Amino acid sequence: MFKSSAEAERELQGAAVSHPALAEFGDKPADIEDTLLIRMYEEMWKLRLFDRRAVSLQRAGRIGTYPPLEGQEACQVGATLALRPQDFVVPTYRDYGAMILHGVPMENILLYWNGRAEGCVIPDGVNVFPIAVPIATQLPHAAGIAWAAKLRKLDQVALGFFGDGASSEGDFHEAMNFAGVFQLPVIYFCQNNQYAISVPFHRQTATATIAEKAAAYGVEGVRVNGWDAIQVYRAVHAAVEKAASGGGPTLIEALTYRYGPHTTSDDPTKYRPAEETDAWKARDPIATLGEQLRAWGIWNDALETELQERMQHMVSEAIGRMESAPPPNPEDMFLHIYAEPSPRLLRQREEFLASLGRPGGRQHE
Amino acid sequence: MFKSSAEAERELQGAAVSHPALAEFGDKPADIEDTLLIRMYEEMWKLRLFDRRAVSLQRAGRIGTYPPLEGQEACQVGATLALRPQDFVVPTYRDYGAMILHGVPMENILLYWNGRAEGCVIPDGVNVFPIAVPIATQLPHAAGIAWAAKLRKLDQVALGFFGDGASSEGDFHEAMNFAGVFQLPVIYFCQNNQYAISVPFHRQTATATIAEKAAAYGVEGVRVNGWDAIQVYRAVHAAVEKAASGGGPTLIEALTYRYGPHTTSDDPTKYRPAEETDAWKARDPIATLGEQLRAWGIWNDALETELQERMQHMVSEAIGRMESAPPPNPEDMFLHIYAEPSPRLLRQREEFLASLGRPGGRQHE
Amino acid sequence: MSSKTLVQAINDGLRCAMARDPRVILLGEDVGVNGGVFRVTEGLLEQFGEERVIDTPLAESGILGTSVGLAANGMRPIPEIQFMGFIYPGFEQLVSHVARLRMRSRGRFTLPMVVRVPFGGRIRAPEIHSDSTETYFAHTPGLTVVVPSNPYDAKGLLLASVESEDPVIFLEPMRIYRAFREEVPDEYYTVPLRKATVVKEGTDVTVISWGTMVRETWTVIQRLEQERGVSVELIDLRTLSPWDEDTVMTSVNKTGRAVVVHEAVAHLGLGAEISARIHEECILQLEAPVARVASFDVPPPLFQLEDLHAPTPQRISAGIEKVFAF
Amino acid sequence: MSSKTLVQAINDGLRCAMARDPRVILLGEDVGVNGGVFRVTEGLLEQFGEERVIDTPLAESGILGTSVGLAANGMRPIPEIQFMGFIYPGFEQLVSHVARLRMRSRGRFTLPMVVRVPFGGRIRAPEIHSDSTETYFAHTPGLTVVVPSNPYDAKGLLLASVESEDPVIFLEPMRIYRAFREEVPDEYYTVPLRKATVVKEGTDVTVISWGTMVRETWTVIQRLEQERGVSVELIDLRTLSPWDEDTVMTSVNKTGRAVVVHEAVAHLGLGAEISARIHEECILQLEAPVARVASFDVPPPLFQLEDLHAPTPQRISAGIEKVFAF
Ligand SMILES: Cc1ncc(C[n+]2csc(CCOP(=O)(O)OP(=O)(O)O)c2C)c(N)n1
Ligand SMILES: Cc1ncc(C[n+]2csc(CCOP(=O)(O)OP(=O)(O)O)c2C)c(N)n1
Ligand SMILES: [Mg+2]
Ligand SMILES: [Mg+2]
Repeated sequence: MFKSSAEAERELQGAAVSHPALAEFGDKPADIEDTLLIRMYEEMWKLRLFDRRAVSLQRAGRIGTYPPLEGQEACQVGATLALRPQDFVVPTYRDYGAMILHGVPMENILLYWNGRAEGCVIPDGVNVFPIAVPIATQLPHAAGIAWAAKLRKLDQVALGFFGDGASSEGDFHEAMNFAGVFQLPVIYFCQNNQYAISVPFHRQTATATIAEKAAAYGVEGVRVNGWDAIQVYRAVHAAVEKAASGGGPTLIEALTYRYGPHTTSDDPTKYRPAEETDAWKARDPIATLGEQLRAWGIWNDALETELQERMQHMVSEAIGRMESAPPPNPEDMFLHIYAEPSPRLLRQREEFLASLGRPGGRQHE
Repeated sequence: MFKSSAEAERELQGAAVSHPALAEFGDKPADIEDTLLIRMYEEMWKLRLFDRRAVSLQRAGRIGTYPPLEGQEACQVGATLALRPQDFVVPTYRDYGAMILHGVPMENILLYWNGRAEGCVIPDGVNVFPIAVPIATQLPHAAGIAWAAKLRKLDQVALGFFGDGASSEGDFHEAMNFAGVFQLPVIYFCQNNQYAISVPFHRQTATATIAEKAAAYGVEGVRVNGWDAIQVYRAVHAAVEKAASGGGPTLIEALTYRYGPHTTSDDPTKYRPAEETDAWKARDPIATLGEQLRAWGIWNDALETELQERMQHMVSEAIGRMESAPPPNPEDMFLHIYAEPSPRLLRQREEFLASLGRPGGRQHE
Repeated sequence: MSSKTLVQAINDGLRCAMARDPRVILLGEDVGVNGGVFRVTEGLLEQFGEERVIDTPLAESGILGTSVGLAANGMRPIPEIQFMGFIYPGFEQLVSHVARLRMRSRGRFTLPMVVRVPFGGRIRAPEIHSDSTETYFAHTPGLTVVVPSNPYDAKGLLLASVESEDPVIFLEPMRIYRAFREEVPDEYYTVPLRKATVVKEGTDVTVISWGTMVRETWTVIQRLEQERGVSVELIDLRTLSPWDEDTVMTSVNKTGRAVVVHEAVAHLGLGAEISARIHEECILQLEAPVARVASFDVPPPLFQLEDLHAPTPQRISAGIEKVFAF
Repeated sequence: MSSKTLVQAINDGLRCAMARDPRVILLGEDVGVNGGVFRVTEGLLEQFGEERVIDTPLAESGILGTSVGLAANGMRPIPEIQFMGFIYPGFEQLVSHVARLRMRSRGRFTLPMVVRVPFGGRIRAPEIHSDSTETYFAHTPGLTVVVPSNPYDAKGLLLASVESEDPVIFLEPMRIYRAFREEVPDEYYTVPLRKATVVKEGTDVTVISWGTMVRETWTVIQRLEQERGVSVELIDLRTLSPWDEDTVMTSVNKTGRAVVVHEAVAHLGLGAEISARIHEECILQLEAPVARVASFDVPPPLFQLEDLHAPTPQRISAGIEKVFAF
C-alpha cells in the first residue's frame, strides 16, 4: 500500500533524469500554434534573464533577500500562458514569473523584493493575488476566488500555485477538500521542485507523488513533466477548459527542480549534492525547447540574438524603473490599514511625522 | 475519478443497510475466544446503559450538555478491546466509552460532563489522554505519543479516535502525514457516523469513504462495518500487531450511526429523516451480537438477566459516586496552571478567597 | 418594531443584509439545514437558498481562507465560527491575510467580510466553549472587533459591519443570546462602528464594559447608586478595536474615576490597554488608579466554577468601591 | 568561557541540554541537515543523530501537536518554528492544548517542551518574517514566554526552559542573533525564569524592555544620562509571562517614573499590561504617567520602512524625556 521513502526517491529521480519527452524530439505539436511555441520559449528566457539579474542585484545589495526561480521557467510559463486574462493567478513568493506573465510589471516585483510597499501594487484589471508568504495559505484563497466566480456566474478560473512542501500543510488539505465538495473552478498547480528549503520530497510525504493525493478529495490528479513547457501548457489548458465548463477542480503536479538556492540567504550545498543539480541543468528546459524549435524549423540564430537583446533590454528598463523610483514615503506605513484610519492611527502618524521633523504630511486616503 | 455526492451517499446507505455480516449468522469465529465474544457483548451493554442513564441525568438537569454515543458501541468496544493496557487511547468527546473500557472510572466521565474538574482526572497508569474538544486536534497528539513510544523503544501503540467531520480539518492531514513519513505506531480510528452535527458525510468530502484518504499519506486504509464489533476488533487487532512490530500506521474507518442527537442540545429531526434512523436501529449492533451469541450457544436468558442487573448496578453505583462527590472547591481553578503558581496568581487567589469570605485556603500544590 | 432576543435580532439583521445585497452570503458549520447550533441562521436557507447559505466542511481555516477569496472577488461573505474556542485553527488566515490584505495589496483587494463568533462563558457549555479571547483580535491591526450588548445594537452593528469595507470580527455574547428581549425595528438601520455609547450618565465614576457584562454591571450600578449615593456613568464600548478613546476620555475627565469590567482574563485583556490609555491621557484628573475587574488569569474552568472565574456582581461592586476608597 | 554570538550561545545551550538528558530532542523545518535557516541547530544532527534532530514535514500544527504527544509520553521536545509569522497555523495547538494540558488533566500530563521561535524585525527580511506578537502568548494562561537579550542569558534561559516542567515559548530576537559577542561559560548553567534583571541601576526613571530593544535602549540611556544628567534604571524583563512584577514595582517605587519600550505594536502590547499594573500599584509614587514606546499600530511594513515602525533611538529618547517633562 505505501512506499518507503527510498523507493519514492528512486522513482522521482528516475522520472527526473530520464523523462522520455526530453530524450528525443518528437514532431511539432499539431495542437499548438507556432507563435505560441515561440512565445513559450521567449517568455522562459524573459523569466530566466529577469531572475539572473535579480540575483545579481541582491548580491550587489541593491535588493533584499530573493527566491530565485531558475529551473522552474517551463512550469510558470506553461501554466500561465494556458490561462485567460480573466483567470486569477494566486502565487507564492517564487511565482513572480507567473505574475509577470499575467500582467504585473517587472519593476513591481523588484520593488517588492527590495522591501518597498510600492512593489505590492497589482494594476487594476490584472487578476493576480498578492504573493502569499506563509506556505499553503493561498490555496483556500484560490478556492474562494473560484467560488465567487461560480456564484457570480463569471467565466473565470483561479489557479493556485504551491510547492511540494506546501502539500504538508493543513491549508492544502482544507482547500482541496472545499474544491472537491463544492466542485469549484480552481486549478491547484504544484511545482514539485523536490525540496522545501533543505527538506527533500521523500521526507515531506510517504507518497511517491503529489498528484495521487488528489484522489483523497475526489479531485482529478495529473502529473506532468515540469521540464516541458508544452506538456505543462496542455495540462493546464485542459484543466481550464474543464473548470470553465463546470467540470470542477484539477490538481496538477509538475516535476521540476530549482537550480539555485531556496533564497539568496540559503546555501544549497548543505543539503544537495552538486551532481544532482548538474544532472538537472544538463537537460535544461529552455535549451531543450530552443533545440526543438530549431529542429522544427521555427527558430534560428538571428531570432535568438534579437530575443536575448530584447529581453535584456526589457529587464534593464525594469531595473532602471525600480532604481529610479522615488524614495519610500515613511508615512506609507499608515496607509491601507483600514478604509478610514482610526483617530488613534492619525495621532500616531502625527507623532511620527513630528519625530521626523515633518509636520502634516500628505492626505490620507 | 471522483464521485458525485449523491453517488457517495447511495453507496454509504447501501453499505449501511445491507451489510452481509448482518444479513445472516455465520459460524462462530475460530480466531476469537468465547470469553472475548461474551465480553464484547457485555461491554456494549455497559456503554449503552451508561449512555442512556447519562442522557436521563442530563434531561433531569443533574449533569450538563452530553454527547450520546448510542449506536456506536460496537466501534468503541471492538476497537478498545483490541488494545493492550500499555496502549494509548486518544479520545474525542464521544469516546468516553473507549475511555471507560480502557480504565477511566465512569464517575469521572459523569463528573466531566457535569462541569467538574475532578472529572478530568485520569488515574495513573491508565493510558488515556484527556478528551479533545476541538475537532481533529487530538490526532497529532496520538502521532506524538506513538513517536515517543518508538523513540523510547516501548512496546506501545496509540489509537486516535476521530469522526467523519474531523477528516476535513488540517490537523487530520498533518497527523496522517507525520504518521506516514515517520512510520509511527499509531492507529487512526474513524467512527464514520455519517454526520458532523447536521452536516451529512457527502457534504464533508467528495470521496465515498474516509479509508481511501489513507493512500494520500502512504498509509494503509481499511474500511470495516462499524455495526459489527467482531469485525472492528479484528481490524484494530491486526493494526496493533502491525504497528507494534514496526509495520507503521493504519487508518481504519468504521461505518456507523449515532441513534441520538449530536449532544443533548441538538435536535436531529432538523436534519435527519426519522426513517433513516429507524432503519439503522432496526438492525441494532448489540441485539445482533446477542442473537449471534445465542445462535452459537454461548448466551441465554439467564445470562442476559444477570448481565442487565450487573451493568445497571455498576452504572447506578457510578452515578451515586458522582452525585455524592463533595461540592467543587472554587479555588481548584487556580490549580495546575503552572508547576509553580506565579505570585500574580497567588495574589488573585487570595483576593478571590477574600471575596468569598474565605481567607487562606488549602495548600497550592 | 418587534420584541426580539439577541439571537432573533441577529437573525433579522442577517435577513435584512441578504435581502438588500445579493453579494452577501453565509457560510460555516451547520448554518444551513440546522439553522446554526444557536439557531442564529434559522430560516435563512429556506429563504435564500443553498447558494447563499452554505454548510461547509468542518474546517475553520478553510472557512476563513475561502472567505478571503470570496470577499476579494466580489462577494460579501459572513462566515460563522461555531464557538470562539474553535477559531484558532483559522488564526493564521485572520492574522496574516484577513487583517493584512488591504495593506498588502495597497488597497487593491479589500475584504468586506464579517466573521461571526459566539463567545464568552457562563452558559454551562462544555470545555473550550467559553473563551473570551478578544485580545487576540484587538491586538491585530487591520481587524475591527465588534461586540453588541443588546438586541437593538446587535442588529444595527451587524448591518454596519456588513456595510464596512473592512473585515469585522463580530463577537456574539452567548450568555445573552436569549436572556432578554427588546424592541427592535423591522426595517434596515445601522449602529455606527467605532462609537461607544453612554448607557447611563453619571458624575462620580466611569465604568467601561461590553457584551454580556454591560447588563450585569448595570444591575450592580443601580444597587450601588442607591446604597452609596454615588453617580455612575456606564459606557458600552461596542467596538473593541479601534475603540472610541474620545468617549472614554471625555467621561473620565468628567468623573475622575474609571473601572473596566470584562470577561477576558486580566493579563493583557483589553482593560490593560484602556487603563494604560486613561492614565496616559487623564492622570491629572484621576482620583484613583483605574481599576480592572476581569476573569482571573487562568483558562475558563469547567462550568461548575465558571461563574466564579468571570467578574461576579460582588467583584464588580468591589472594583467600583475601590476607586472611591483610594 | 568562550566568546559567542546569540546564535552560538543558543546552539551551545541546545548541545548541553541534549548531552545531559537523552529525552531532549529537536524537531522542525530544516533543523537537521541544514542546521536551521539561522544555523542555530548546526552540528547537532551530526552529534546526536537523526532520531534526536528531526527534519519534519512543513506543518506547524503537526510540529506543535506531535510535540504535545511526545512531551506527554516522556520526551522533552524542542520544536522550532521557523519564524514567528509562521506560528499561527499551529496556534490552536498552543492555545487549546499546550497551554491547557496540565490543567485539563489535573496535573497528570505535563508538557516539558520549549517552542523556539525567531522573532522581531529589522533584519531586512521578506514580508511576514518580522512579527513581534508576543502578546498572543502572554495573554494565554499556562504558557511561559521567555526572551533573552544577550548570549549569556540566552544559554541560561534556554537551559532553564528545558528544565521547566511547563511549556515555554522561547522567543529569539533575530536582529541580535549575530549582532555582538559575549563571554559565555562552556559548562551547564541556568538563568532563572520569571526573574527580570536590573541591567543598570539608576534613581530617576525605570525603563523596562526585553530582547533586541534592551541594548538599543541602553545606548539611548547612556547618551541621555550624559547629556541630561539623569540617572536611569534599566530592567530587562526576560520572562514576559508570568513577568516579574516585584522587580518592576520595587524599581518604580524608587524612581517614580517608568517607560516601557518594546517592538510589538502599542495596542495591547505587553506595555499596556505593565503600564496598567504600575499605575495600579505605584500611582502615588509616580511623577508622570507611565510612557510606552512601541511600534505603531500597523502591521510591520516591508523592510525599507521597518526601522521607522519599531521604536527608534529618537522615539525612545523622547519617551524618556516625556516622563521628565510631565
Ligand atoms: C507557514 C510557513 N511555514 C514556514 C515557512 C518558511 N518557509 C518558507 S519557504 C519554505 C519551503 C517551501 O517549500 P515548497 O512548498 O516546496 O516551495 P519551494 O520553496 O520549493 O518553491 C519554508 C519552510 C513559511 N514561509 N510559511
Ligand atoms: C475545531 C472545532 N470546530 C468546531 C467544533 C464544533 N463541533 C463539535 S462536534 C462537531 C461535529 C463533529 O463531527 P464528527 O467529526 O463527525 O464527530 P461526531 O460528532 O459525529 O462524533 C462540531 C462541528 C469543534 N468542537 N471544534
Ligand atoms: Mg519545493
Ligand atoms: Mg460524525
